[in-house]
Amino acid sequence: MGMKSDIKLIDDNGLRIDGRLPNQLRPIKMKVGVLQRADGSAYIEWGGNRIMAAVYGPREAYPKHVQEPDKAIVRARYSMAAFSVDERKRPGPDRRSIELGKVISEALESVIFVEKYPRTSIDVYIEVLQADAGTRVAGITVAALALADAGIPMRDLIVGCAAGKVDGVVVLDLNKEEDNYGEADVPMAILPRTKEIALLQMDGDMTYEELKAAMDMTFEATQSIHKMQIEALKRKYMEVE
Amino acid sequence: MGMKSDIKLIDDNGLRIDGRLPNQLRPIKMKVGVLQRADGSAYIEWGGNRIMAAVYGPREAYPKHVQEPDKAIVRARYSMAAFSVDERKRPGPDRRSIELGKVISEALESVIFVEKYPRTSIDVYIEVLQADAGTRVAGITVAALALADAGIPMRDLIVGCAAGKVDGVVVLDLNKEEDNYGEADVPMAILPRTKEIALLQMDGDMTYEELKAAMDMTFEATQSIHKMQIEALKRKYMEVE
Amino acid sequence: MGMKSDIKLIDDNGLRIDGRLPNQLRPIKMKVGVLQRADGSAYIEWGGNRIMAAVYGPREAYPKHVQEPDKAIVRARYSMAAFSVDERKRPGPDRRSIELGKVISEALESVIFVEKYPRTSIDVYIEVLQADAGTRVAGITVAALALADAGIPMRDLIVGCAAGKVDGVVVLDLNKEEDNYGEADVPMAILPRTKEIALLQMDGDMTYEELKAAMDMTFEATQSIHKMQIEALKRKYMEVE
Amino acid sequence: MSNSKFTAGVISEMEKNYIHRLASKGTRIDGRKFDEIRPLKITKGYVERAEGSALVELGNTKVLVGIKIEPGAPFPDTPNSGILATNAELAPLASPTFEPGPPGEEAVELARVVDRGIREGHAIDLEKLVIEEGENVWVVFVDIHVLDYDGNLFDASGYGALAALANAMVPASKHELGDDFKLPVQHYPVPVTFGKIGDWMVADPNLDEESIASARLTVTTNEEGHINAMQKGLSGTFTYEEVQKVINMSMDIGRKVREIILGDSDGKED
Amino acid sequence: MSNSKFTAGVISEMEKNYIHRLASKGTRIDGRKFDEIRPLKITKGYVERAEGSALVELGNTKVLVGIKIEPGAPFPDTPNSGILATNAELAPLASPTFEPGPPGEEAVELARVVDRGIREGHAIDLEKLVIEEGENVWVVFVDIHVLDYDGNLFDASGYGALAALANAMVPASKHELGDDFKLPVQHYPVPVTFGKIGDWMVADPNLDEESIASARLTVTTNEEGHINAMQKGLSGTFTYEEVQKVINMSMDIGRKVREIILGDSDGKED
Amino acid sequence: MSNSKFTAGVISEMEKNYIHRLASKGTRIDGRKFDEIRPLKITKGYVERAEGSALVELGNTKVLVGIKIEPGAPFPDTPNSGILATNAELAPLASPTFEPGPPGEEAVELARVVDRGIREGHAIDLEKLVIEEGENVWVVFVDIHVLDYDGNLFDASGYGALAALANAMVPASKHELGDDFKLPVQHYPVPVTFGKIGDWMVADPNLDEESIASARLTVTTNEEGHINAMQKGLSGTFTYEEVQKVINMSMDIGRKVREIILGDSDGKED
Repeated sequence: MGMKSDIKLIDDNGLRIDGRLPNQLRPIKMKVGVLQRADGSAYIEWGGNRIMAAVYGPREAYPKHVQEPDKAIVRARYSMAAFSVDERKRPGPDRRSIELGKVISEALESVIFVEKYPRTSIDVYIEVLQADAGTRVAGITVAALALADAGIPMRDLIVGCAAGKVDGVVVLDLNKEEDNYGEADVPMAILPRTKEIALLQMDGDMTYEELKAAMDMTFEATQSIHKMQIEALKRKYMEVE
Repeated sequence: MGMKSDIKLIDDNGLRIDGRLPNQLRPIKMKVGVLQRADGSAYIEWGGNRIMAAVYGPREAYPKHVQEPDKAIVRARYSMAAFSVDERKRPGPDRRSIELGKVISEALESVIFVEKYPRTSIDVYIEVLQADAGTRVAGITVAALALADAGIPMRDLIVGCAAGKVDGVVVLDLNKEEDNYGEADVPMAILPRTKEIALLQMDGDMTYEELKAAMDMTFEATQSIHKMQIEALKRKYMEVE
Repeated sequence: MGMKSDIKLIDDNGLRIDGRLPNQLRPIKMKVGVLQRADGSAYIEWGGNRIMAAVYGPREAYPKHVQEPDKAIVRARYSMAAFSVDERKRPGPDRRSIELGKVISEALESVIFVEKYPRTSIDVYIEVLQADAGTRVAGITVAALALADAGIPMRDLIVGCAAGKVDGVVVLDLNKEEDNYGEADVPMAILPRTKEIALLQMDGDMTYEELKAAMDMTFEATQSIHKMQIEALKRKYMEVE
Repeated sequence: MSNSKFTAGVISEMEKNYIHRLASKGTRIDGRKFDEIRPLKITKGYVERAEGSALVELGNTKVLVGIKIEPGAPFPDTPNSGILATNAELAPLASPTFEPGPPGEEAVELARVVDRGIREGHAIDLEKLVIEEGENVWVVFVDIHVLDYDGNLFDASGYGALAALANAMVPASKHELGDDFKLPVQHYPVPVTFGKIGDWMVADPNLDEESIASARLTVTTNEEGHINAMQKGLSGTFTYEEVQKVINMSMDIGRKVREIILGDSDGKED
Repeated sequence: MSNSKFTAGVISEMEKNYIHRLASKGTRIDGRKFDEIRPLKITKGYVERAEGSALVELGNTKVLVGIKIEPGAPFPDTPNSGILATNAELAPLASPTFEPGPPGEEAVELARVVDRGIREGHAIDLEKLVIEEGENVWVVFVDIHVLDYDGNLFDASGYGALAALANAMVPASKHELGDDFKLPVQHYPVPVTFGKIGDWMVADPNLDEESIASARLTVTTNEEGHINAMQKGLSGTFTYEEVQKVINMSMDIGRKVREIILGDSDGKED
Repeated sequence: MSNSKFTAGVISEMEKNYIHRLASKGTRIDGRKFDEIRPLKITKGYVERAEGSALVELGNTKVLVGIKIEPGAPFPDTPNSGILATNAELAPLASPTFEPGPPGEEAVELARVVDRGIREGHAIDLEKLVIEEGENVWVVFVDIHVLDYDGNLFDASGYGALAALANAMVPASKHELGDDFKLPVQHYPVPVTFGKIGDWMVADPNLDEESIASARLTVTTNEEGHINAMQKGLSGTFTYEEVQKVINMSMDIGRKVREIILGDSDGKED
């Protein structure tokens, strides 16, 4: 957030540098069941993001001392391929990946009936193959599909989306340039049925009113993303039948 | 030891750069019971040193393969805060910290009735918050208080102190400049009742007579430091009553 | 392989820079039983290579989860001393050592009656004290002696040797300069009795005919190296009697 | 992963029910109101040799923050800016559940949340920390050292960082780069954390409360009432209304805390 | 150590016998002939922002290879040469037996075998990658990302690396070093791997076959029919004649695979 | 932590009593007197390609020390001084209790004790190792490789380091920095270690003795009879008188050992 720049992110017609309206999402494509070995898997293209998610479990948690006697543990691992970003990223987890893995794990756990599978782990691997801002919320969205594909019982199909502020305007779903040079970013994950908030982060500078506007925008967008999730699941399971 | 320098460490009146006599200690303050979570804790200011010690245990030793069937293991960890020294220290143990942890563990074990607590560990954490030479001996001194505060049965209240040689003169309790530019350093830990030596290291260049003088000086000083330990314990347990 | 250079590796008489004929081995010396603590040990000098091997086992494999219920696991560790090469090598395994440890483990396992010792490990430590090209094949050769010295039952005494191509000529047993500036290297490990191939790697550029010539040369050489192994074992066990 | 390292085995089912019952009656285990934080004491300059430092006592939680400032190369994409680097150590003396070793995910999250608060709130004017454009800038290391853990490290650490920065000097003379000068601190973004217990939101949860909270929300606001950072944690959820309520309460509490941080206490613990 | 990470618990004794019986009748569990590889599909340019990339599907095995190219200092002993650096990640999403963490010996062997094939086969003309002699050269990073593991990673990764290199551009303009240009690829050394099942050699073993193979041999040959690299694996052995047979079959298969790699497919998966 | 890695399970209660009984009669398990070290054989130049090397056999303990010398940048606070860097590897071939992996606390202590002996005894005249003040100096790497472990690594390693240094050449010509020259070794600080068994002090304890010793003391003295380093180990204690006695015996033994180190043996093991 907030690197100084002369780039004009909103033009005189109120359009963004990729031609979108403030409350417009980037193009999104989803596919369920893209890997053979995983218990569940899915793939998402969201703007320039390309992200794959795989789920293993419920399976006996290992090492044993991490087992919980009364529930499954949910372990999401967020990782970026070395070639996913402009400058090659050294392989292995950095501090950002570790934090994102933690908050994504907590968000996913909020929808899973973990008490059904004591002593097990549900491992969710989110691999960012190409990154274009908003990877954590796209990662949650695709992880939800992989969990459904793995047959994990959930109380809702969780959806991620972000809003933020660029050139003083509240906008939905920041792209890479907006993320780098904008003023604020608010990634969220929502339970579309109950509208509960399972992930919420924010950084930048926003008034209370701007923040509410951003959250409202995200709430609305998650409903349409949720529909795409349902469509993607139908495509997979109609093919199967 | 022994970096070349033009600094005069002993003036014409035989006084040291901080005005002390050769056999004079720096000011020392101790406080017992400074932390809530630890089973025992203490804090020491010794010259410019600020050191906190905490004790956990006896508790089941983990991982299991380190357990000893007939005694407790004593694990002291010596660590320096990143901001404790002039140039920021990278967090995490370096080789010096590892060695000091080992010799301090051995010294503390010499006074603890380890055979009373088979299969357990007694973990002693020594955190150097500000360093000013002599941290290992100050660390042992404050660790002894933390062990007492934790109620660990000991056959004596161990005391650490160092002597050395600067500008050809045998002196007690080196400060940072004396440590950097002096000719020898002899850190020791003593059992004040029996006068046994539980820790002894030395580096630099000393004749046999100089070394004996340094050891004599330290023996004498440990008796007065020991009195301060007793006072500190009294202050804590009088407040309690 | 294949660094550009003006060095002439084969002279006008067809001799190599160390005066050898194309199919001539460097001088080799072996000694069995050079260490006290190990269950078996051996030492080899092969050209400028100085390599020691030690065997521990069969012993209970640790950590437990690596145990195999129906056989021993064979774990060879290849490591180079920091001072074994021209430019000091940082201690600890690099990627090359890890790969060599893996292929050597597999080659050694091919001759050991692993099914006799379920749940155990047979640990083979190969320490390169001085390196001069061909360390992996010399390492296998000396490891075979250490295994025999440890009394591990084997169906053959495995032998390693390499051939390659330098200045367009197929040659046996490359030395350091030939390895650096030559065109191809083919390290192999052979079971001398059955002539089975237990290790085979190759890199460089060779025609099919050149490769066959190199393999033929190695097969022949391994027979004479095998005799030296037998002699070395005899020397040890005759001294004993 | 859940926050098991922080809270494992801390609290029994009975205590848990007790805390819930208290909450339903509008009170807390230590008698505080829902929007009341524990006694806060800040000792600036605790470690004299650091460029800045502060010992924070928030109830029984004790955190020491030290600042070191050294010259270094700027990042290639920000040649006109100093560097902020934040690190947190959950020293094993602070809790039986903290283990020696490299920072775990809890320490990483703590460091990153504190870092984001300072960075996104533009607490430091990093542009004033350039020595030579593109070549040499001041690097500000914020090291968080947790000494005693009784819950809510985010806030205690954030307060310590702000207080230590406010009291830090740039050691220019030591590096023969002119006179020492006060670190240019321009904003005071203050984090306030709430835990969700049942349907109640409690400010500055202590360890017992943290252990049974279903969700956690930290909101960092500055002296202009702007929001600079938020971080939700744990596997429970919030409603939109709950988030709004927490933001408003955080602003109120933040104002009071900012006064304490800016207070003139300066000296060592006695 | 054996290849237990790859195959642990994958196959039962009954299946094992079944595969052996099939082999004795000249066929395989998926109906292939001994010298027949699985369907191979290569999607070049799968990750547009990488300097080059290719998604390889070899049966159900799926590997993504991405190329990044950046300026860097040459090695002191090769001042006139660009640098090739190959890395492999066995991402845990690809198999229940792959674990998070630093690369194990399987990943290291995979990266090194692919690297040797490219390097010893002089696939890239590294001498054309010098920016300033002894000072600055192009570093070509080949990153292998395994996505779905159904056996024979060596070949899938090798094909992906070649295809990605063939489609890579050197990003000179981004670094103000002139116009972008095609990475100079001059040779196409193609690896082909055989597994030994009983006394039979089967090309491109799938996971079930890999689990019961006693030995494995990878032979890398180029368009001139030269051999550039070999790697034998597992604790079984080969006879001289078996090796010769494998080399010959590898050359034949390599020719066909090279055509597929050089094919003009270029674009994203649909 | 105790020295369990070195001695775990080495000796039974019966053997322990036996060694104590022998000590009470003035003798030791291998027939030595209390102040007698095991046979010492030093082979200098064992690894010809290292800049210096020595194989030490102290009874059955076998340690190889190699010296590498390379140009490098000096430390900022000592621009007029070469650099000494000491490392120790407890190679797993040397003992069933040594495990592969990064150096543990035993290896770290060993390296640091040997390093202090050399450094504080000013064995090397580091001021003669400056190539260009503040820019470039010779870095002397002392690498200790333990091959066979039968007790008392401190002394065996220390002797190996001194002998290897005494026989080392600075490879200036290789780096086009003039002619090679002998490494300037000016002092020979020799460590001698005693174990405390019951109330007896035994020199150069072997593995069995080390396993039952309650305390250990290493004293390093130079040719002028000055003391350069001491290191006490294990959880037992010494009296003042015992320390004095050990120092005196160490000086005596050190003198004899110094002669062996300075002896003209130079060549490979036969």
